[in-house]
Amino acid sequence: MADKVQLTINGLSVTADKGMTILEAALRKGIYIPHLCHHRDLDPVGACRLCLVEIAGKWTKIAISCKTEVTEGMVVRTETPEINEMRQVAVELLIADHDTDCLKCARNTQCQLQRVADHVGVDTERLARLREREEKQPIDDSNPFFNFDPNRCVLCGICVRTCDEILNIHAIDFAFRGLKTKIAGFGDKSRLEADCESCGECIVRCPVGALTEKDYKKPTHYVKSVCSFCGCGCGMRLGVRHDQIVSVKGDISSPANRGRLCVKGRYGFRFVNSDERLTSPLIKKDGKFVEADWDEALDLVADNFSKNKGEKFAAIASAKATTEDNYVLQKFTRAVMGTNNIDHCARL
Amino acid sequence: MAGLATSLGSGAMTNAIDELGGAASILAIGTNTTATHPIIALKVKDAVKSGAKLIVANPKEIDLCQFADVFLRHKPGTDVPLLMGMSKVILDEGLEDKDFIASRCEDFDAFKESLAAFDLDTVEKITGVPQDKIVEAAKIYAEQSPASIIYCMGITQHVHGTDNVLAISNLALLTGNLGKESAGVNPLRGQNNVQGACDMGSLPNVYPGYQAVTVPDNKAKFEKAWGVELSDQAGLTHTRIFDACHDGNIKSLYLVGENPVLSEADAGHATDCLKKTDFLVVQDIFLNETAELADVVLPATTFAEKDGTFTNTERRVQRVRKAIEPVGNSKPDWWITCELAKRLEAKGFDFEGPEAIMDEIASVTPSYSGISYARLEKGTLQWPCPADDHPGTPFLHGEKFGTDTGKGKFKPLEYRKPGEDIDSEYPLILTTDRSLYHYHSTMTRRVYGLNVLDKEELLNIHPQDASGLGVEDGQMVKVASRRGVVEVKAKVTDNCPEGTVSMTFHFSETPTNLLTCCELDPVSSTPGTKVCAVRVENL
Amino acid sequence: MDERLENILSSYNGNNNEVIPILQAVQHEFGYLPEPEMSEVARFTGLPKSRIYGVATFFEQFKFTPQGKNLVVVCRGTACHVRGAKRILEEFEERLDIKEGETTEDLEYTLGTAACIGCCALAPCVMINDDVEAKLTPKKVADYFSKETADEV
Amino acid sequence: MKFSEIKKRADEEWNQLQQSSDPTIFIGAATCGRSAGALKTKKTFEEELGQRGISANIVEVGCLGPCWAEPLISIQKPGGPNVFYKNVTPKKATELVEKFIAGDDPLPDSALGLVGDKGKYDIPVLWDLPSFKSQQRILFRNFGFIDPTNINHYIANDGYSGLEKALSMKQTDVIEELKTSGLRGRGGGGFPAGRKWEAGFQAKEKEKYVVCNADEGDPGAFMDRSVLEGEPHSVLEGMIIAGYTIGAQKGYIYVRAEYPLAVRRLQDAIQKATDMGLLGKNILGTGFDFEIELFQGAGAFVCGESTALTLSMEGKRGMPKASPRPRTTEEGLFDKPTLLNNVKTFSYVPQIINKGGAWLAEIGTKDSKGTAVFALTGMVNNCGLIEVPMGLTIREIIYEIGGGITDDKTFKAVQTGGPSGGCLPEEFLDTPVDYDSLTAAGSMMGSGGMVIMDETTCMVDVARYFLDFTQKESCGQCTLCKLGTKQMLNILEDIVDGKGQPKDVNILLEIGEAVNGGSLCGLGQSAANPVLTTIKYFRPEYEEHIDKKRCPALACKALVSYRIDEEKCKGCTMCVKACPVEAITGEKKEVHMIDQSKCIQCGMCMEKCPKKFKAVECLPGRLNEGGK
Repeated sequence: MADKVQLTINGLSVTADKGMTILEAALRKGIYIPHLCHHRDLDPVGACRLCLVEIAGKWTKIAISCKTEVTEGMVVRTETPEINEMRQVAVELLIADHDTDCLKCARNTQCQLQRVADHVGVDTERLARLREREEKQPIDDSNPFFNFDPNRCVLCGICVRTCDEILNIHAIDFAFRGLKTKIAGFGDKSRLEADCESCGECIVRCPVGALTEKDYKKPTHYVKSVCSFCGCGCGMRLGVRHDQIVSVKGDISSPANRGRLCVKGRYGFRFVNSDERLTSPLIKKDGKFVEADWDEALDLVADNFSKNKGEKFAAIASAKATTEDNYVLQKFTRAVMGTNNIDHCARL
Repeated sequence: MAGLATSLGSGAMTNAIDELGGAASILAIGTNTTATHPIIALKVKDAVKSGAKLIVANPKEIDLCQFADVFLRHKPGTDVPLLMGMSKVILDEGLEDKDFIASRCEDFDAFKESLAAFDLDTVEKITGVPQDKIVEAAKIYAEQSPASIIYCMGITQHVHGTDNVLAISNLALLTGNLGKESAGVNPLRGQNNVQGACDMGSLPNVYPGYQAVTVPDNKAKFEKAWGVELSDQAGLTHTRIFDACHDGNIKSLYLVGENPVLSEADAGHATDCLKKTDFLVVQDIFLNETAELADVVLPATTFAEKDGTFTNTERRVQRVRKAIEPVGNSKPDWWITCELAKRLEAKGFDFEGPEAIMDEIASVTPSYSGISYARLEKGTLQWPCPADDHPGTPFLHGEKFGTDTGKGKFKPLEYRKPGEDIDSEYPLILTTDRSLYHYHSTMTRRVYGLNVLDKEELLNIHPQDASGLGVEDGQMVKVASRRGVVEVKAKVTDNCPEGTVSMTFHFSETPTNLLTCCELDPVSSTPGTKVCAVRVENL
Repeated sequence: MDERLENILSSYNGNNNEVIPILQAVQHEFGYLPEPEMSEVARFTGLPKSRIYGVATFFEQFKFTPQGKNLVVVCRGTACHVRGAKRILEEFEERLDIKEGETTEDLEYTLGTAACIGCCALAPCVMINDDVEAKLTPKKVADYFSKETADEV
Repeated sequence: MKFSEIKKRADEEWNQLQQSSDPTIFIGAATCGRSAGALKTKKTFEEELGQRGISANIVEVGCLGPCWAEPLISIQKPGGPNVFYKNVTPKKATELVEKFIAGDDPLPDSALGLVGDKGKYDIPVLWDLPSFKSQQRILFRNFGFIDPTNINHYIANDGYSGLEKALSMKQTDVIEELKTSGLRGRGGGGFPAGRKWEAGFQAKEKEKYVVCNADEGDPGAFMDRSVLEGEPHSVLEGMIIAGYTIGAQKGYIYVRAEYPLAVRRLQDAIQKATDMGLLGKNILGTGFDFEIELFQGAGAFVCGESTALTLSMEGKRGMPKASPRPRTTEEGLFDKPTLLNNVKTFSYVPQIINKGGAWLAEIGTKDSKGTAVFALTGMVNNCGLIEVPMGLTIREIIYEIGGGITDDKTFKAVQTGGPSGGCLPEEFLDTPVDYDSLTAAGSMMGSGGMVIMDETTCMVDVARYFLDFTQKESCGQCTLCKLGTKQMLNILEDIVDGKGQPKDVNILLEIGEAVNGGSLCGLGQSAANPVLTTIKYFRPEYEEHIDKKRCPALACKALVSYRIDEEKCKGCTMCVKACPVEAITGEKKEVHMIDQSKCIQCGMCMEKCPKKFKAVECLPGRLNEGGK
C-alpha cells in the first residue's frame, strides 16, 4: 500500500492515492469543497480561492486544497469559521460581478457558481452593498455552435487551459490585466475570427454559463455509440430527445479518444435529422424520381439483378456503413450474384 | 494497404492510437493530421509535450509543423527519395538495428544495394529538402526509439503509392521499429469504418479476414460456410468497375453510401461511367450528386438509427448503437441487402439482426473469432482477437510478421517520377487536401454550422506564384487540368510551396476532382490525386 | 514582412524569453504594436498568437494604437498624490482635451499616468518624453502650453 | 589581468583626480538631479569656465540623497575641502564660478556643508548637519563622490575587492559570512540572505540563475534607482559573488523600463566590468564564468513578485503562481534554481565579504542588522534618500533628518511599505525602524518608501488612493484581490464622496480581512493593509465622513464648504470672476456670497482671493443653503 495515503478530512478517515490533491481526495470521498477553477483534466492554478482548507500541524495553516498534495496522517478541516468568512466574501464578490439572471441561463441548475453559493451562503446585507459591474458587455455569438457571454464569465481560466493543455491550440488566452482581464483571442476579436477549431472542449468544461452550446436542448437520455466521420473512431454518447439527436458528449471510457471530440464529432451529428434525408425509396420514371414503397422498389431491383448475375454485376460497398452491413453486402455479391466484383473507396 | 501487406503481412495500423503517447519520436508524413484525424493529432501533440521528437514531412506547411522539431518540406511525389535518403543516412551512420535485421527480416541486401542511388546530393536535388535536415530527421528517427510513423493519403494517393508505403516499411524495419509498443508503421485510415469494410472483404480479391479468393482452400471454406458455389476469379477494382460500366460490360451496379461524382479522381470520367450504366441502384441517406443519376434510390439509415460495429483505424472494434428510430421510411443497409437476397431466393440471409451477423463473421474470420456483442458490451476489442478469451492485440508483429515466411521483407526501390508531368501549358502541381470542418461532403455539407466555419473551396497558392499570375487574395480564378476546369477563390498563402497549389474536394459547387488524375498505382489501383498538373488563370 | 520588423527579428533567436524584448523593440520602432507585426512575432517565437496578445496586453508599456508624438506621463505616486497630482492631471486633460490614456486627434500628444516615476522628492512631477518636469502647479502646466503655442507662432 | 594590477591602475586614476591641481566640480546627475536641472547647471559651469579659460574637472556623480537640495553639486579646490552647494541653478553656477572658483569666496549661504578639512571656510561639516548626523552611509558611502560610469573610481574605493576575496573563499564560507552578518532581504520580505544563498547553493541542478529584482514599483520609492544610478558596480559585484557562491553562470537584472538612466548605467557597467575581466569568461583568471544580462520590465507592478517576475522574463503574463509551490531557489527562472534578491541586498554583499559579516552585525538591532534605506517623502521639509542604522526611531527620522513637517504643520501619519504597508499615527513615532517593530505596529519595512502625512491629509482619501493603485495593479487572476479591492475602492469612493453608509467600515474590514487572508500572492495578501491600518488607527475620521459628512482634513471636496468671511471681504470680484459655475454673487465693493447649492467646491475662489484679504475659508462639512 505504498502508493496509498491515509488522512483525516473533517474527522473522516480518507484513503487517497499518493500524489492526489486534498480536493481530489475529498471529492472522491464525497466531501464537497467549494471550487470553481479546478477541473480534473487540467493543472491546478488556485485562482478562485474557494477551495481553501485548514491543515493542522505545528503551525496550522490555510491552503488551497486543489494544489496541496495529501500526506500521510494529514488532518484537514474544510469548514472553519475563518475559511467560511473568506469564502463567503469571495462568493459575494463573484455574484456581484456576475449576470444573475439565472433562469435565462443555459447552465441553470448545472452551474458551479450556483452550487458554491448554495453551499456557502451569502450575507445579503453585505451583498447588497456591493456594486454590480457597471456596463454589460456584448455577448459574442459569432461562432455557429456556441456563444460566449462575458457577463457570466468568472475568469476561472478553464477554457484557456483546456485549449492549451488538452488541444495545444491555445486559440484564447487571458488578455489585459486586473479588472479588465478577459478571455480573448488574438486582437480581442470575435470567437469566429480566433484560431478556434470549434471542438467544444471548453464549452463542456465551462463551470458557469459563459460558454454555452447554441440551441441547446437537454437530452432525455444518452446512447453510447461511435462517431461516423473519420477513422479515429471516437467513442461518443448521443443525447436523445424524442426522435432526435440533440447533443453529443465524448465517451470517457473509449480508449480511442478518452472523451475528447473534434468539431465534426461534437456538432456534425446534425445531418442525422436533416430535412434533406431520404425517407422513401425512389424509382426513376421518365427521368424523374417517384416515391415508391419498399416492396415495389426491392422487387424492381431484384428483378434486374436476377438477370445480371455473374460478371455483369458489381457492388460498391461503403466505408461509412457498419462492418455487419459490409459483411452482408460482400456475401450477397459473392454468394448470391456469383462474382467478386466488389470494392469500396478504401483508397480514397 | 497493398504495400504493407507485402512487406509486413498486414495492411493495418501496427499500433494503438494511445501508444503514440509513448513514442520517443514520431514521423508524420503525408498526413495533415490535425485536419483529417484531429483526435490522433491530439495524441501526437501530447507525445511532443511529454518529450517526443516530431518530424513532419509534407509539401505544405501544416498546423502540426508548429510542434515539429524538424520540418521536411519535400516536393510533392518525392516521398521515395526522401525516405530512402533517410534510410541511407541511417545505414551510413551505422544506426541500423543489426540484430533486428538479422533475426526478423529478409531481402536486406537487395534493398541495401538499391540505396546506392539515393546519395544526399541526389536526394536534395529531387526533394528540395536541405541535406542537413534529412540527416537530422534520420538521426532522430533512428536514435529516438521507440519511433512511430504515421501516414495517410499523402503517401498512398500517388501513382506509385505502393512504393511510398514500402519505403516507409523499409525505414521501420531498418531501425527495428516494429513489433513493440509505440514503435510501428501506422496508416491512418480515412473513413470511420474503412478498416471494417476491408476486414469484411469488401474488396475484389479477398474474403473476410483477408483470405484470398484465388486460394482454393479459402474458396472451399466459404462455399461450405455459405452453402453455394463461388467464383475463383478476383473481381474488378473500384476504378475498373467504373470503366466496365462505361464499356457496357457491367450492366447492374449496386452502389452503397458513396458519392463518386464528387470524390472520385477525374470525376468527369466517373460521372460518364455512371451515366452509361444500364441499371444503377444507389443506397444512401441523402439524394446526393451520385444518387441523382440512379434508376432506383434506396433510403438507408444513419449510424444513429441502427446497431452494428465500426472498426477504427487502430483495428478497434466498437459497438454502434441505435439511438433513435429510422427517419421516415429508411432502413438499415444490412436489412435492405438481405431483403434483396431473399427476393433472389438466396439462403443464409435471414439474420435476426446485427448481432447474428457478427456471430457469422466470427465463425468465418479468424481475426474476429473471439469477438461477440456480449464481449463488446464490456469494452472494445482490437483484432486480431482469435479466441473468446483473447484480450485483443494492441500492436502487431510482436513475435513474427504476417508474411508467408514470417519475416519482414525489405523492398528495393527506385525513384520514379511523380504522376503527371508539368509543362508550359500546365505549369503548376495541384495537390488535394482536406478541411477539419468537412468529411467528404454528403454529411457535413448538411450541417449549417460547419458551413459557416468553412463555407467555400479555396485554392491555396504561394504569394510568388500569385504575383506572377497577377492573382490577388480572395479573387476568383480558373483552374484547368488536362481533364477539366473549375472556378475557385484564391487564397494567397505561403503554407503552400512555390509551384504547388492545393484544394480540398468538399464542395459540389467547386468539384475539384474534375481536375485530378486517375492514373493508378499499378499494384494497389489507387489513383494519384496528390499530383496533378494544372494551370491557374486570372478570371 | 515589413523590413523594419525583419531587422528587429534578425537579432533574436526566437526563444520564448525574448518575447517581451522583441515586443519592446517593435513598439520602439513602430510606436505601438500593430497586429500584423504581433502575428509575425508569434510565428517567429513559435508561440500561439493569443498568447502574444495576452502577454502584450498585460503590460502597461505596450500600446495597440498609434501614439502621439509627445508622451506626457503624469506621476500618480504617493508623494505626488499628497502634493496634488490629481489637479495636475486634470489640468493636462483640460489643456489637451483628452482623458488619461488617450491621444489627441492630431497625434501630437498622448496623455498617460505612471504608478510612480521615482522623483518623489520633486513632487508633483510629470514626464514629458524623456524629461521630468518637477514641482508642477496647474499654472506651470498652463504656462507650458502657452509657451508651446508661442513657439509655434 | 591580475586584480592587483587592476587596482593599481584604478588607484592611480583616482589619486590623480584627488590631487589634481585643477578644481573639481562634482555634479549630482542622477534622475532626481537631472529633473531638477542638473544638466543645465553642468552646461553653465562648462561655459562659464570655458569663457574664463579656467581648466577644471567636471565629474557627474550619483545622488547624495537630499533631493530637496537638487540640483546639488560640490566643488573641491586643490588642497581644499569638498564643498556641497544646494539648489544650484545656472544663475547660481555662474556666481560660483565667478566668486568661488575664480575668486575665493565660498558663498557660505549657498553651501549645504563640506566634507574634509574645514580650514578657513565658514561652512558646517556635512556629516554634522542634523539631516546627516544620524545617518550611517554604507550603501551610500560613495554616492555623490564617485563617477558611476568610471569603474576605476569604484575599484579605487574598494570596489571588486570583495569579489576577489570571495573567489578565493569556499562557497560555504561566503554563505557563513552572510549568515554572520545577519543581512535580510531588502526587497521587503526580510528573508535572511544567508539562508537563501545556502538554499541556492544546495539546489542540485547544474543550470542555475541569479536574478536581481530592480523592478522598483512602489509609489514613493526610488532607493533602488539611486543605487543603480549611483553605484551600479556594487550590484554587479554582489551578483557575481552570488553566482560564484551558488554555482550559476548567468545572471539577469530585471529593471524597470521607466528607469532609462539606470538602464544606461547598468549597460555601461556591464560592458566595463566585462572588458576588465571582472565579468564574463574566466573571471580574474579563476576559471569561473558569469555573465549578466538586462531584462527591461514592461510595466506591471505585480512583476515585483518573484514568480510573476520570472514568468514575465520567460515571456509570459506576470500572474503569480499560487502556493504551495516550490521555492524560487528550487524552481525559479526557466524552472531552474534561481537566487532572486533585491538591488540593495546584492549591493551590501561586497562590503560584507570585504569587512566580514561581524562588521555588519555590529550595526542595527538584534534581528535587523545593518542600515535601512528610505525614500523620505511627503509633507516633510527635507525630502530625499536617507540611510540610517536599523533601530532609529521614526521621530528621529522625521524631525532630525527630515527637518520636521512642511510649513510647521502637525504630523498625522507615516506610511511605510508602499501599497502593501500601513499608516501609523503619532503614538508610533517612537517606534524603532526595523523589520519586526514595523510589522508589529501593523505596517512593514517594505522596500523603503516612507511617506509623511500632515493634518491636511485625509486618511480615508489615503486609503482610497492606495486601493486605487492596488486595484489597478492587480494581475486579475484571483477572485479576492481582483474583485475585493475594487469593491473596497467603491465603498471608499462613496465615503469620500459623502455617500458612505453606516455599516461601511465593518464591510471594509470584512472584505479587507478576506482579501488579506485568502488572496493568491503576497501582494494580494497585503492589498488591504492601507485600509485596515487606517481604520485601526483613524476610525473616527472614517466615522466623521460617514456619519457627519465632514472631512476634518478638508481634503474631500464633497465634504467641505467654502465660505466668504463678510468681515474680510473687500468686494474685489476676483472670486466672482474665478468661479466656474457662477455660484458667487456680489457687485464690486460689495460683500460677495457663495450659493452653496451651486458651489462645486473647486476651491478656485480661495486660490484667487488676494493673499492680503484671505476672505475665503474652507470648512469641514457641507453648509446648508443658508450658509449654516
